[in-house]
Amino acid sequence: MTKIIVLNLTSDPPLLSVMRAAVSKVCEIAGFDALDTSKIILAIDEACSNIIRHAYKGKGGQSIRITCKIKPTKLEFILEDEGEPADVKKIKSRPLDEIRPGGLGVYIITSVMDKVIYADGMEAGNRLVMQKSIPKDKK
Amino acid sequence: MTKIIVLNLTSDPPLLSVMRAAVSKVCEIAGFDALDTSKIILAIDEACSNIIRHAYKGKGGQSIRITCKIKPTKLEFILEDEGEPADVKKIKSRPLDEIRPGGLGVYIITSVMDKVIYADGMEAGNRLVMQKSIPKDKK
Amino acid sequence: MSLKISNTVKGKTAVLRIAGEVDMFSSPQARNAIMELVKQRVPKVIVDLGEVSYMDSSGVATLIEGLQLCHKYNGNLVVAGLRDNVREVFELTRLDKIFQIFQDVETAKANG
Amino acid sequence: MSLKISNTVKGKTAVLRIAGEVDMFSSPQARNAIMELVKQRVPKVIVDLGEVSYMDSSGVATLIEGLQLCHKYNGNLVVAGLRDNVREVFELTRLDKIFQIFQDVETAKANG
Ligand SMILES: Nc1ncnc2c1ncn2[C@@H]1O[C@H](COP(=O)(O)OP(=O)(O)O)[C@@H](O)[C@H]1O
Ligand SMILES: Nc1ncnc2c1ncn2[C@@H]1O[C@H](COP(=O)(O)OP(=O)(O)O)[C@@H](O)[C@H]1O
Repeated sequence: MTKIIVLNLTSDPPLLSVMRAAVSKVCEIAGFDALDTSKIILAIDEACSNIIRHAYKGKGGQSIRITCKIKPTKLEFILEDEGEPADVKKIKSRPLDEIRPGGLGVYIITSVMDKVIYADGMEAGNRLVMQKSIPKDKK
Repeated sequence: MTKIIVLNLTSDPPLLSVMRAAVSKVCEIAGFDALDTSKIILAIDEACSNIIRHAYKGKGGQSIRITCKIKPTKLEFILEDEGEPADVKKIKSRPLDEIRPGGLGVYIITSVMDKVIYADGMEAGNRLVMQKSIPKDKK
Repeated sequence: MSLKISNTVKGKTAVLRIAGEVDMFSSPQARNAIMELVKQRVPKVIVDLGEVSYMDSSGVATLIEGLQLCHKYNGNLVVAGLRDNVREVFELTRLDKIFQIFQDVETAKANG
Repeated sequence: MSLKISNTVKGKTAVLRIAGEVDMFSSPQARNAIMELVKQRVPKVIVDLGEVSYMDSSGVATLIEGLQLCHKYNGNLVVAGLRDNVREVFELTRLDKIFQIFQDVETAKANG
């Protein structure tokens, strides 16, 4: 049976710590070990930071909705915002060997998660679906 | 400015740990110390357990919505479920000197929180509002 | 999350070690472990809560039940190693007056 | 939550201790502290991450910026005491090849 947890935050950076604490427990319940859990937390944090920075251009008080679905074989996160729809073609990481501050968030997200889908052609807002398979040897 | 965090769980006991982790960070952001934070977590946990046990009679997969409002002077929690509306007169703790297992949840909730209001006469579902003042000497 | 539970019975004393968060989900697990010792009529049950990071009223209810069953056969159930937040639950519900609470398992063994 | 930051400058070496979760909210605080040392052209900056329980790409970006500014005046910035999850961020982004990473501050002082 799928367990669903929805977290609705406003686009205020201090609240990201609430998201991380909740996602940490979600990963533990799903059966991920400490290292995978820390990587998943990082990926969701990068995605939320990008929503605040790019979709909302730093404006606070706007909605970020994080849906966590714990399924038997995978963990799925759906991030929804009401910011300006992104040009999905432009969401990409810098080449890793071009060392400069910034430009690592999307790389982290795609490295950590098994599947990353930015919804294209949204009329309003954005929707990002991320999936990660749950290791079979989970206790 | 009020910061709002909404957490929507299903009525499955393993998910209470996600709620506790999130509420812990909410309390920290509001400025409560470790002891007050642990008491507030306990109170919200007892209220959620009561929803699962009494409003949903142990049935899983039902909605529990926890709204946390961090205001400048107080922290407010609103718990909403879609279970059978309670007879609010019957929501009360046992006398503390009558030692027996159970019957302590409501006592804990009312001891910890400054204000506890169970909405009466709901057509459907239940709504519980709890408030706790934020200590003035917060850092 | 599930609790980690283990116990050692030596002479008249059993030490029951519980680790994890004791809540509505996990307390039945703690209850089973206590019931097993009570069935054997162990004279003194020391519940080591040193690794319990959280306990709610369902955990406390489990301990009250164990205590009352122990008393029926003139046994006793005591708790040891409580962290501050767990001790707070006992104080809040005035159960610090019902339970013997010890600093750690060694002190619990030496006393009562 | 805010970071706890302190530093000790001794001779050519500064040790910058950061404690807390370094994320989008708090990394500007870390950046200010690093910029202060860079402005003084401290030859060797050791960033002690032993008490950093979390770091995201904004924290890493701050360190890259510090490293590049240090290099401009022939100084260096190294990191020490990384916990597993923080080290993972460096590995994931291949920055373990750019930064000198030391077990602890003492080793960082002795080397490089
Ligand atoms: N949620 C988003 N909405 C709009 N654009 C985005 C979003 N996420 C990423 N982008 C785009 O992708 C680029 C790369 O993002 P990222 O790798 O996180 O680095 P950074 O945010 O530091 O630039 C960003 O500069 C931005 O143009
Ligand atoms: N959310 C709720 N919905 C309906 N009834 C409730 C609710 N919370 C508490 N009650 C009632 O109040 C009583 C006391 O609750 P509590 O102190 O938590 O003890 P317990 O749940 O162990 O009986 C319950 O037995 C129940 O009848």
